[in-house]
Amino acid sequence: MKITLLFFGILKDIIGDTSKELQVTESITVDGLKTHLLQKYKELNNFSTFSIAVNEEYVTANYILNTNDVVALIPPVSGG
Amino acid sequence: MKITLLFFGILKDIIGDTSKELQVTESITVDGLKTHLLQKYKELNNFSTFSIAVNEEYVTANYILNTNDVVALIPPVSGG
Amino acid sequence: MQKNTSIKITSKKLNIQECYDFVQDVSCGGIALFVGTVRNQTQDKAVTLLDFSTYQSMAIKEMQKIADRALTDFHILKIAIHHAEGKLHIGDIPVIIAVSSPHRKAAFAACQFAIDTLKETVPIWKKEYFADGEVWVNAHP
Amino acid sequence: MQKNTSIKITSKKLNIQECYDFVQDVSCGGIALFVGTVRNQTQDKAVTLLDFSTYQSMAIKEMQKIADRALTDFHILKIAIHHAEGKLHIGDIPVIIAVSSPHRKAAFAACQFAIDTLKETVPIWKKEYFADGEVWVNAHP
Repeated sequence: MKITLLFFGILKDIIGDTSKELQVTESITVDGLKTHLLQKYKELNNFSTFSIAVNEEYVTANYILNTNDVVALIPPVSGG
Repeated sequence: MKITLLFFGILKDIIGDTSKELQVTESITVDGLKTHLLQKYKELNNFSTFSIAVNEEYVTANYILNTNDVVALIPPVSGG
Repeated sequence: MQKNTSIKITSKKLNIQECYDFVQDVSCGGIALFVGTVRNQTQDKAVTLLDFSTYQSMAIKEMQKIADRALTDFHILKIAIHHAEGKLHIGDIPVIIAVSSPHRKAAFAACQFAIDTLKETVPIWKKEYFADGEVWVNAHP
Repeated sequence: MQKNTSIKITSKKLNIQECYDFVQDVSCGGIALFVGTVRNQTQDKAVTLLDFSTYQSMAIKEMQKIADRALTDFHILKIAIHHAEGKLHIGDIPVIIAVSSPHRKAAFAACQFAIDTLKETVPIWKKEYFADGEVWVNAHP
């Protein structure tokens, strides 16, 4: 199924893009996606602390993704 | 010796004046002055909680007054 | 410490921007402000106006002591304490306290210390006016 | 609760008076404000400018959650949370939080809760620029 990845902050610089479309297996969890991304984007291995938001809400590791989900990789925030 | 009394807030309304000159005995304490004032101004007996400042500084009951001191009767404050 | 403190009692309108501009500094990361405002009621009674009277010379000294102690006891850069006197209407501003600091926790702590202490020690008195009379606030324990 | 909250992310200058005016109310006795400012240095290194980027749609949602929770958990009337995005210089204002309440302790507590939580949860990122380079703040634990 297709999902959209969004990259912010330092991850945008590391990946060199603000978003990408990605094909993933049905019923993949957020944890499964993280493992997949760390294989696909080796540069992320230097930077393993990021949170995941799906459709603009923070989710936990066992959250199951659906087709067309917008998945944002959220590095440590520094607003304020 | 001569001192100057200042009245503020509700005490100004009770006494009906903002200041008065007063003759008191040498070396009178603040506590002694309070006793004297409660006799002199009976209307203060309905209103015994006030602090005393001498020359713009709060003082305690055993503070000894000097001639020409400016003695302020300070009812409970309500600034802010 | 004088230049790091701004102390004022005035019968003109208090100005938030003026307090902010005084405390703002290139080395500060945050500014905490407290702005008092005149409420339309007190203990369920409608207030029409407030009249603040002060023992001005002593009040200035006590406000300065609060500011100096805030600078000594908290890790802050600058503090402004401005208080109004005379008649104020609903929504008007009796008091503004502004504090700048490299770190926000210190700014908040000093700002709270300053307003709490001001309400306890500074010789300023507030008379509340209602449709049917008036009362000196706090005068009767 | 929507009308008691003002949430904004903007590339224009933030305005303290606008936040104050939003939260001010005839039934409030005090307003606590926190104003973030850009410091001229971080860990002894001179900062030339900051660049704030946001996941704007989600950041607005997270700021709204903070405002709604402040209204639920503290005895306050209104809250404004405004954040800047884009390039800011020394002394500029990245964030303003304003809270009104009948009682000042609640206003301070809610204001501190809001800024503390914003710095933990809202997807906004700050890049610091120095004479000799740039760094994403907090990015490397």
